[in-house]
Parts: sequence; C-alpha cells; structure tokens
Amino acid sequence: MLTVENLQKSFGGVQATRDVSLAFPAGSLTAIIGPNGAGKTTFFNLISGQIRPDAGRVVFDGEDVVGRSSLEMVRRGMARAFQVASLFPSLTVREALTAAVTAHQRRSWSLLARFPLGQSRARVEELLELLGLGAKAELVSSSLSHGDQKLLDIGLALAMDPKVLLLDEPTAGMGPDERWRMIEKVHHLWQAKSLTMIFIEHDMDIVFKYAQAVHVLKYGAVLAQGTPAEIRRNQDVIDAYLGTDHHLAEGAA
Amino acid sequence: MRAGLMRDLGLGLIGLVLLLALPALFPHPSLRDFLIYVIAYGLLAMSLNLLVGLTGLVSFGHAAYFASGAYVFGLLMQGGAVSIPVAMLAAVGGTALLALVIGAICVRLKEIYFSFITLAFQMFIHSIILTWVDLTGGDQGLRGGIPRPPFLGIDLGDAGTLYAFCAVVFVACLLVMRQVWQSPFGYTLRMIRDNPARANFLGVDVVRMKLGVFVLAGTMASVAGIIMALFVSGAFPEFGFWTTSGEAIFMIMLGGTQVFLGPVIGAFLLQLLNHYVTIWTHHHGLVLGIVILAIVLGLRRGVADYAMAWLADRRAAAAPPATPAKAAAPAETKAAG
Amino acid sequence: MNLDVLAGCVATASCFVTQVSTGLIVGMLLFLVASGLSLIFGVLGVVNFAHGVFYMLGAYFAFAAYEATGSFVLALLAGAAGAGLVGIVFERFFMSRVYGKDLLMQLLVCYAAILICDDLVKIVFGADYKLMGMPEAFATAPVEVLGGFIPGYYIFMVGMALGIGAVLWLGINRTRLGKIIRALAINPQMVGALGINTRLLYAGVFGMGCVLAGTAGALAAPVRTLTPGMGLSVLIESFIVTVIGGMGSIPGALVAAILIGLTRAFGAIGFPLFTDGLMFALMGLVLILRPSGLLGARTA
Amino acid sequence: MSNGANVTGRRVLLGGAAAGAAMLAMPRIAGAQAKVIRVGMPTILSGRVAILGTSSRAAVQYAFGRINEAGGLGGRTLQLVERDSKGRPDEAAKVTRDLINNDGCEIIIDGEASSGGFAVHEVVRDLPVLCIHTNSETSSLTADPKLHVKTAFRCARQGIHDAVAGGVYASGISKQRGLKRWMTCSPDYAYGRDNTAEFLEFAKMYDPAIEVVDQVWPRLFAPDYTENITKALQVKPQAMYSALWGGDLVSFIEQSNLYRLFPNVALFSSSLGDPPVLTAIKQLPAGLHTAYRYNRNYPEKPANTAFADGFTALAKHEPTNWAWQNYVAAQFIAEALKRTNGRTEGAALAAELKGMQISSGLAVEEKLTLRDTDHTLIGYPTAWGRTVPKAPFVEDFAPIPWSQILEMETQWKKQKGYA
Amino acid sequence: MSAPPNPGVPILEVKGTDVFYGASQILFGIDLAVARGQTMALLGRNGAGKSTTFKAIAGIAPPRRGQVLLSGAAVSGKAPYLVARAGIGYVPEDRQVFPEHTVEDNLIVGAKAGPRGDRHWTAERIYEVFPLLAGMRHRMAGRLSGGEQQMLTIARTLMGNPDILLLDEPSEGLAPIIVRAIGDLIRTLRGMSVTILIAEQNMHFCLGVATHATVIDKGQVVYSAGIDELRGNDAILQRYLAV
Repeated sequence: MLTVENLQKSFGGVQATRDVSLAFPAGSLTAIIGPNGAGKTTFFNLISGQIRPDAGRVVFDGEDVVGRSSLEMVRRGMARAFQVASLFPSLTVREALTAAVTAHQRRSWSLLARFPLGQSRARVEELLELLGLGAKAELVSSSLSHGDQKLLDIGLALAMDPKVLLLDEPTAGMGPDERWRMIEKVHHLWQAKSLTMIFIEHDMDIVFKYAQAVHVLKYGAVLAQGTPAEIRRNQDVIDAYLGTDHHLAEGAA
Repeated sequence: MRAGLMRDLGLGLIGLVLLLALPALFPHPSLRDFLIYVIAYGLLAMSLNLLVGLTGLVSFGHAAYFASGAYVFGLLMQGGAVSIPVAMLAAVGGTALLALVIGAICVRLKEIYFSFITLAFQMFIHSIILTWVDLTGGDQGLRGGIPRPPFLGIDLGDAGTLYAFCAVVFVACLLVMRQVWQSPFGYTLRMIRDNPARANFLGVDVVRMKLGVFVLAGTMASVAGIIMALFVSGAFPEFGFWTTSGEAIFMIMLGGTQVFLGPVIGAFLLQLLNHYVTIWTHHHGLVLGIVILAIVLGLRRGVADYAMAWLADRRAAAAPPATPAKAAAPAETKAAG
Repeated sequence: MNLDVLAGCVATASCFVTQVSTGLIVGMLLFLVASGLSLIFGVLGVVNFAHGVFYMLGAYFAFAAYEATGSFVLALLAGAAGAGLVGIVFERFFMSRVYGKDLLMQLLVCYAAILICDDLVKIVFGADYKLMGMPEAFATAPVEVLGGFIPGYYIFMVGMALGIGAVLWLGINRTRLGKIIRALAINPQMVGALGINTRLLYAGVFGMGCVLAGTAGALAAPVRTLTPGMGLSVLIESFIVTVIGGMGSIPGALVAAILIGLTRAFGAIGFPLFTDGLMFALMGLVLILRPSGLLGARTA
Repeated sequence: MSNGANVTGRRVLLGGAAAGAAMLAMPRIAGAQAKVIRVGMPTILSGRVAILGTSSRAAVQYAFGRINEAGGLGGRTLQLVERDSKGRPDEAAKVTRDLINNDGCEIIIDGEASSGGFAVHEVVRDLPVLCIHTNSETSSLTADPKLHVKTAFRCARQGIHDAVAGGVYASGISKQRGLKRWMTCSPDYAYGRDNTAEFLEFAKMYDPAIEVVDQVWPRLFAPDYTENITKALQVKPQAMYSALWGGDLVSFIEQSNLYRLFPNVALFSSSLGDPPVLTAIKQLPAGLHTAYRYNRNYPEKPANTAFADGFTALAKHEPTNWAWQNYVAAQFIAEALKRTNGRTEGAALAAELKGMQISSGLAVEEKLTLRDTDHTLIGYPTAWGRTVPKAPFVEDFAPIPWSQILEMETQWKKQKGYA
Repeated sequence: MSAPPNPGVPILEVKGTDVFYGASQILFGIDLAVARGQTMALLGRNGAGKSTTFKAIAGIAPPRRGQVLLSGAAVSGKAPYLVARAGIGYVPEDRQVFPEHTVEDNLIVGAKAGPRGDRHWTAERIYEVFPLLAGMRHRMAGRLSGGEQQMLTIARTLMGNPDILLLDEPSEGLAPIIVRAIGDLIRTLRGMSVTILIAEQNMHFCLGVATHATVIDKGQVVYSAGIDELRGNDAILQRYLAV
C-alpha cells in the first residue's frame, strides 16, 4: 500500500530524516518507535505531503506521490490524526464530523444548499456509532474529555474514508486504564475498516501487544525493523532506546 | 434543510415590512436618513464579518471594496450611458474582480500578516483614488452629484422610494449572507476559522475557500458602497480610508461576531452613539473612546454575543447540571494536571 | 522617472552626501518609533496601534517643558519620560487586559487610546499649530561635508537615534536584563517560575517602547509642527518600517528605516512623482515574498 | 465649549419599541415666526485641521453675538448649531441633512474644506435651504455651471482669483529680479495640484521667461519635508512656489530654515499669510512672499481692526483666513434676513443674496459683492506682501486690481467651457 | 547549603490544600511534607493531580483552601515569582528551555540569590556538577537533545539557589537510556543534600532515585512512606500505580 525509498530531509543543515526506506503492506498495523527527536513526526509529515522531502520516493497505492500537497494526499486516501487532538473547538461533534464528511464528498462549495446535506447524514451516524460518541454528538468539541477529543480526531480522519491512517501517539497524555481503552478502540477500528494503519507510540506495552510490525527510528535513520518479538531482543534497540534496566527488556509486562 | 430556508425567508420578509413601516409610522426625514446610514454601514459590517466572524480572517482593508462599489457605480452613472441596475451589477462585478485579484495575494498570508497586507492594499487603492484626479476627482470626490434616472418606473430621486429601494436591497443581501452562513460552505469556513491546518488535512482547499469568501465579502461590501453613493449622491476617498475599515471593525466588535445579525446591531448602536455624541459634545473622541474601553474591557465581547452567552448561562442555571459541564471537567483536569 | 538625474546625483559627492544624510534624517526618527513598536511586539506579542499617540505625547510634553524651562535637555527628558509613564499606565490599566485576546480587542483598545489622547491634547494644548523652536545651540549654519550640507541639529538627531539604537541593542543582547527580556518574549511562565516579576517587566518593556516613541516625538518637536492627531502619519510610516524589517526585530527596524529613508531621499531625485508609492510597493513586495520581513524571525 | 449642545427642548427622543429602538424627532416649531433662527454649520472640529472648524465657529459666534446684542433681527435672534464632520465628506453630508431635517436649521453655513463642501453642495441641491460655503476655495464649486445650485453661495476666496493675483505679483517680482528658474513644492492632492497649475499658468502668461525646472509633491500631512528640501538644494532654483498650508507649511518653513534655503531661493506661498501659521513659525525669515490670508492691518480700516480685536477676545487667537470668510458670510445672512423680513425660505434668501453688496471692513475697497452670475464673493483682499520676523509678520501689501482679476477670470471660464 | 531558620520544621509543607479549575475541584485536601535533604517522589497516575499539586505550590494554581508553607512561612497566595524568590525552584514538565538563548544565557536568566541572599550555585559550579553542559555552554539551547534540555532546566533552576527543587515529570518522553542519566544526576544532587520533590508516573524511575514517596490518587493523598516501605507494598503499587 505504502512504501518509502531512501527518504531524505534536512532542516537548516540538521538531517531530520536520513535515507529511510520502509514498507507498509495493505491492511497492516505498524508501530513506529524511537527516542524523542528521532524524526517520527517528521516522517509522518513527509509521507502525508506536509513537507517535501529533499530526496527519495514515496509510493502510495502504486504511484509516486512525492511533492503532492497534503490536500491531494488526503484526497488520495491518506488521513492522519495528531499527537495533540486537532479539532474544531467551536463546532459540535456532529457538526465537525458532518463538515468533514461534506469535505470528503467534495461538497464544501455548496452555497445554495443548507447544512447538513442529506447525503452526509448516514455516514455521520455510522461514524458516531463506530466511535461510540453518539451520546455526545451535540456537545461542543472543546468541552469533550481528553480521550473523547483524541477519538474525535481519529473520527475526523476516518470521515475521509482513508486507505492509510496515520496516528501520532494515539494514547499520549492518558492514564494507564484510558490508554488501554483507547488502543482497544483503535485496534477495533483497524479491524472493522480493514485499514492500513501506522502509529507512533511511546508505550512499549502497547506497541508490543498490538503492532504487527515495529520500525525503530533514531536520529532520523532506521535503526531496526521487525516483529515485536524481534525488536524486543534487538541489542541495538536496547542500547539506544530501551536500556537494559527497562522492565520490558526483562520480559515483565 | 428546507424549513430553515423558509424560516429565514419569512423572517427576512417581516424585517423588510418593519423597515418599510417605520418611516411610514414616524414620517420624519431624519429617521429615514438615519436608517439608510445603518443599512449601508450595517451591510459593510455584515460583509466584513463573513471574513472575521465566520472565517477568522481579520481584514483591516475591507473599506477598499466599499469604495470600489461606490466609485464604479458613481462613475458609470455620471457617464450617463447605463441605468441604475446595470451600473449596480457592473459595480458589484468589478469589485468582485478586484477582490479576486487582491484576495489571491492576501489569503496566502496568515494572521497579522494577512491583516497588514489587506491594509496595505487598501492604502494603495486609497492613494490611487487620491492621485487619479481626472477620473475620481481626487480628495474632493465625485463632484456634481450622482444622477438617479428612473428605471422600471422606480424613481430614486424621491427620498421615500430611495429608502424603500435600499431597504429591499439590504434585506436581500442579508438573506444571501444568511444562506452563506448556514450552507455547507459556511460550515467549512467555520472549520477554517477554528483550525485551518486540520481543515486542510480533511480535504478542504483552504486557500481557495478563503479566496471564495474574500470575493463574496468584497461584493457585499460593494453593495453597501453603492447604497452610500446613492444616498450622499457622491463618492469620496474617505470611503476607502482605513478609518472606514476601522469603524466597520468596531461595529462588528460592538455588536458581536458570532451572532448572525450582531454586526447590524453594532452598526445601529455606533450610528446612534455617533449621532448623539456629536450633538452633545465636540469631544466625541473622548466619549467614544471611553465607550469603546467600557465595552472591550467590560463586556469583553459584542453586545449580541454577550446577550447570547448570558441567555445560555441562564438556561444552564435553570436546568439541572447539564452534560457539557460534566464533560468539561475531565478535559480541564487534563489540561491542568 | 528620471534615471539620468539620479545617476548624476549618485556620481556627485555633494549631492550624494546630502541625499544620504537626508535618508538618515528621514529614517532615524522612523527607526526610533518603529523600534519601540517592534520591541513591544517582539516581547509582548501585541501590536501597539496606539504607538503614534506616544510620539505625539513626547512632542507635546517636550514642548510644554521647553516653554516652561527653556532647557532643551529637560524638554527631551520630559518627552521621553512623559511618554514612557503614560505608556506604563496604558499598559497596566488597559492593554494588559487584552493580552492573549484576539487581535481585534487589542486594536479597539488602541483605537480608544488614540481617540481619547487626541481629544485630550486638543483640550489641553488647543487645536492650533505648535512648534517648540530650535534651541540656541543648534541655530547654526549647516555643516558642509564634501560639498553637501547637513544641518547641525540633524547631525545631533541622527547621532542620538543611532546612540539610542546601539544602547538598546547592547542592552538586549549583552545585559542580564536584556537576556531576561528575550526569554520573556519566548516563555513568560517559565521566566516567572524563575523568580522574575513578569508583570513589572511587561509594563517596563511597554514603557520602554513608548519612551522610544516619545524620544522621537521630542526630537521632532523643534522641526515638525505639533497638532492633535500628528501621530497618525508617523504611525503608518513606522508600521511600514516594522513590517519590512520584520515584526519584533530591532535590527530589522534599523535596516528598514534606513532603506525607507534612502528610498525617499533618492526617490525624490529619481522618481519624484512616485516616492510615496515606492514605500507601499516595497511593503507589499516584502509581505508577498517574505511575510516575516527582512530580518524577522517568526514565520508567517 | 459647545453652543449647539445646550439647546433646550430641541428634540425629544423616543426609543422605538419594535425593530430595536427607532430614532425619531418631534417636529420642531417651524415657520417664519419662531423666535430663534437657527443656522447650521457642518465643519471640521477634530483631527489635524480642527483649527479650521474652531476658528470658523468662533467667527460666526462673534458675528451672531453682535447682531443679537444689538436687538437681533426684528426681535429674532440668530443661533449657531455646529456639528463635527471629522473631515469626512459623507459625514458632512449626513450632519448637514440632520441639521436641516432634525435640528430645525433653516440656513446652512458650510464650514467644510473643499471635499466636504462638494458633499454639502449636493445635500443643498436635495433640500433647498440657503447655504453659504465659507471655506472651499476650489473654483469649480461655483464656477462650473453644471454644479450650480440655486440656493448655494460661496463667501470665500476662490482659487482662480488667487492664481491671477499670484501670477500678476510673482511675474512682477520675477521680471524685476530676473527669477527665471522656478520650482514648486505643493501637497499631492487635488487642491495642491490645481492651485499650483493655475498659479504657474498666470505667472508664465505675464512673464514668459519663467521656466519650471522641477516640481515635488509631498503627501498631504507629511511630517517631514527634508527630501523635498534637499532636492531643492540640488536643483538650485531661483524661486519656489508652494501651496502647502497650515501645519504642513509650518514644518516646511522650519525645516527649510535648517538648510538656510530661503536666503538663496525666493519663496512664493499661497497660504503663509495666515496668522496661525505666521505665529507658529519660530524663526520666520524676512522677505518671503505670501498671498494675503488675513491681517489685522490690511485692509487698513477701523472695522477690520475691530473685528480682529473682537474675534481675538473670543477665540484667544488672531483671526484666521477661515475666520474672516465666515464672519463675512454671517453678515451677508443677516442682511438678507433683514431684507426678507425674517423669511428663511432658501429661494427668498437666495433672491436677495444674488448680487448683494455690503460695506465691510474686509472689503479691499468699499463693498464686498456676492456676484449674481455665479454666487461667489468678489472684492475681498487679494494682495501679496512680504514677511518680517516680528508682528505684524506681513508688510508691504501690494493690491492686485480686481479689474485685472475679473478679466482673466472671464478668459479662464471661457477656456474651461464654464461661460 | 546554609541552614534554614527552623531546622526542626519541614522545608516544604502542604496543608489541606484544595484546588479548583473553574467549577471543578482537582485537589481535595492535599497534605504533604518534605524534610530537609529528602528526595520525595510524588507518585500517581496521569490526572491524579501531581502537576496541579506542583502548580499549587509554585503559585500558578493558587489553592482555594489550605496552605503551602516554606520553612514554616506561608507562601500560598503569593504570585509565582514571589514563591520562586521565597526559595521554591519549580521545574515544569516539557523541558521549557529558552531555545534561542545559549546554555550559558539560560543559566544567567535563572541566576538569582537564594532566599537568604546566598549564591552558592554559580555557572562554574553548575558545570562541575553537569559536565555535559560545560562543553555546550555556547550552544543554542534549542539545539540540545531532550535529555540535555532536561538537565539544563534543572541546572537553570538551581542557579536561583532554591531551598527545594520541584521536578515535574523529568523522565516524560525521554528514551529509557536518557532517563537513566537523569536518574544519575538526581542521585548526585541528593548526595549534595539538595532537597527535591519529584512528580512522576514512572514508578521504576522513582524507586531508583527517591528516599521517600507520597502517592496521590484522584486529588487526594493515599499513601506516604519511605521508599523501601513502598517498594514492599504490593497492594499500593497495584492499586494506584498499575504496575
């Protein structure tokens, strides 16, 4: 579904991404881990068209998409959710989802019709149910709880009917219980929509439990890639990231 | 939503009837003059609020399109070749073109830089009006009055007819803007206002949408300019000066940016204030300044927004603790903890 | 357009010297006003649309002090200090209440300040034209440099402005207070957590910005007419300077002010009909090509 | 401070209950027999040119006060209601309508500058009360028959008269002193450009040797003129004409002084001879040429001196150019009312004012005339004089004969297609 | 460190503190005491109220009820900068260095005399204790790695000669190997008898550096003891810290 080849990017002389080549098969669930400043979010920005790589190829759905704008990437089916939920604070949950669906249906320019459009309704109901936000549909986005905000952020991305969904730290800033509930939900969405999903995550318990594959970045380069079990045993990863005293390295989860 | 449309049309009709009835009930020319002023500046403020309140684009240069409407219309009428409706259409169309060209450059900039460049273009247009004396009459404006030849049996030379015409145009423009406000287009603009980057990631072409509303707001402002030109029978460079933009901004802040009719309320209040303050004192700057401070620092938002928030609070207080309050708590906990 | 004349002027020492000095004279007062505007924006993140008021107040305070004492030094001090004090009061009681609110709120508070101050000046000093008068010390013939002429007062004025600019630059980059102020611009909460009174600092920086504008007004008082509302045209020009130089950048303000000054000085020679248009065109161009200005750090 | 503010019983306000408070005024006591005749004045009372409005207002107040003290007009008194237009023409139009429709003003003294004057002119076309423009110098306002309004008059200097007078005077000096190389420095707006072009036209007509070597156009209300002054240093003209006025002119002169410009360049200024400008300049160079704007010693008549003293007592400063124009307008209005026996209809007053002559201390000879053909003032002082550093600041007024001015004006009108 | 006025009194005491954000109450009568020389860990899940407790102490979220005492004197109700001057060195989460200042300038901005006029932390002394920073003194702070920035923020606050150091989530978002280096640093400071209060979610990190621990949950203190005692208390660890 998505492959990147020899991706390069530097900002003012600092190499943020060095020669990254990775593959994400259709329907896979992949985690990207790495220490802070490893270039994980930059990697998302590069493949979603927000910034243009200096060199390299991004092949999405069989086509080289380097240099395409983020707008075009969304329209081709690559959606993303953000580390800090990126919402429309003054819109209600329903309004936000409806507006997103309307945008996806290319009806944003409808000046003569009234909002909401009839053809968006079924899709919005479906999304509300999928997210479990039905009871909170009329609440203003900014008044949602942190978890629900993250969920709505993902819901907005899902409204794009994406082929590939990028999630930047879906459990960031949550307590342990909430984290598990969240990742369960994400996992459920992945199964229900048979998406290709890529997520950045710091919580190794979650990564090792849910990801099918794990890619480790360090200083903008790929340090390791493999199954969770392989990564857990990888000495490079332990040295650079996990550390020997990490309880996970000892297999206690 | 058919129902919403019908309701708005109905309310528009009632508003129009009221506007037409007022001068008939109180047949005094100064009331009519006053209302035409409110109509022209209210329309200008409403059109600006499409940018400020709906899209989050703070334009400092909106008066440029007000002036463009007035001048194009006035010049065409003084040329004597076309009728009033044709000149109006041409003025609106010409202004749309102008807004398209300027907007194409401006909407790419963000926040304060957008404000500055709109201001710069306005100063540029103002200086063109001042220096192109042969066409515009320079600082003295379009001299000699704007003829108002009758068309379709309507004689705008008659003050009552002129007022009725302005009221009809006003209500029609309000209905157009209401439709924009309630359309999918309008809701997409709200997305852009709240979070343009996110809107972009949801497949919204932010730059083109902004340009679209910029042109729309420009055309609506030009209608306001035409009304003003018809009324004062002239066009003046001050129409395109930054102070006119500043007044429009003050009107929307005074009335409120989030309630649809807020800017009209603001225009009404400001005209009322101006009217009485200039009568009772020659230190109207002092008085107006103090009023502005009282509103900005006291209410902290426009009166219509304030009233809406107050009503919402009362309703919330009357009802048993609603879900939003409960839902808000964890969010704040997180933000804080 | 008259490029031959322009080329001729650049090639002649006397014309070149006079016009370069003209550029500095025009530019340096603008720089003082614009650097205050930039300082306030850079540290407090607000645009002081009322900045012209402090220029006006500086001029009127200087005028009043000069009338009362006949001392030019006292007049300068009164202009600078008076504008600074009013600035601090304005910041504490009004501006500080709209920090972090939307731009329009700040705009309106400033608009109110302009209306009120213009009216107060009219009430106190009258609507007629005032001029402070040239101090005796400067009532000399212009100095001749390579055949060009530069009035003594303008040499003093440019020197003052450059000196103030240098002190400002050193103060911000070399002193601990300057480092704290730069930190305040980036992260005020953190600065507060380190035991520094940020509110006092905000008021101080705002006041400092107003002192710069007031100094410019006081320096202008002997050669420019004082009227209520005189701040407006200076405000617009210093805005252009700030935008070209980069909002928040004081070196940017210097570069842009000199650029504008020279554009006007040589524009008057080469493009006499389009000198003002050149200024707007320059600003438009900068906004389109580099919205954060020539030396601005923040990206648009 | 505000006279119009203290009127009692002037208006009653009703908040409209329906569409959010409607504004409404009780019909005034109209008609010819009201005790007070109210005269409305839209003018500029705020901003950079507030002195225009304050001195215009003071002049009318002074004139009305004297008339009322002397028993009024057949028992009726005159009352001024002034309103600030803030220098905005649309606002001028609005307050004018309001003064007529709402405040019961039956006569308008238009104290606006040119742009506002045209706006008020159009209002008067709609609402035909008597209107006297007192501050607009733009010739076309009354000279262009297309703009003619039956009830509108101008009681102010006119640009074309000034231009002829200036041309006659300047050419005399230029011939005598051999001033061939001229430069101009005027504000970049319609008045500045028209005024300068007209001056040059007549100066060159009378002295064809005059050559304009350069023209600079600083912005109106520019704070600084240094680049224009140093440009003059490069161009080295023998003479300079400037249509700068008010505070701009004060700045320009003082800044030029720093460069010692005027010992080498003969300045001809259209507006320097106005007392507030002359008194504001701290170092007024001697020998600058200026058109008469106002002077307590010229015309040398007791009535003029009395006006100067009376005005100064009220306004706390010397009369301005705007002051005498408004004072004269008030006198014309009083005379017309006398002749109509207090009838205030625009047409009736206009019929009297057409061609009216009054004796005045401001007349260069005996009488001032409101010419019937184009409703404009003639016979006022059009002299030029030279500055001296101390009061009275301008001396040696050289009058330019009105016959010469009128002859040239007629030619100019033909050329413009006005006659 | 010069001795505080009343050696018997804890350096920091939080007494019955309630904190509200708007209408919602976050802290319910928090009681906390840190004695001189202790390294106290404030443990709890996300949202338990750790950061809010810190903000209450630092004066950023003033308590509606209760008191914060520093060496027996109330500091609650004072503005944050006055609290800092009284001797509380608050290091907020997220490593808030001044990115466009050099390392040394960051330290200079933080420099101030302690509450009793003492200035025993100088830049030179900092470089001795933080040798990593010494080599970077002219580097822009924004160019440092996350771990280096965390060290700089601690050093910067030490430059203010506080009586007690408050570290909010010093390990958050750092790679495990960097976390260990931060732990070493805290142990070094402990060895210099600097009093420290650390808020952490990372139990393992705290168990390694703290001498005492207080556990809070839902805005209330639920447990307080020496660190070894906590280590042995599986019930508490399971129930409140989800280990």
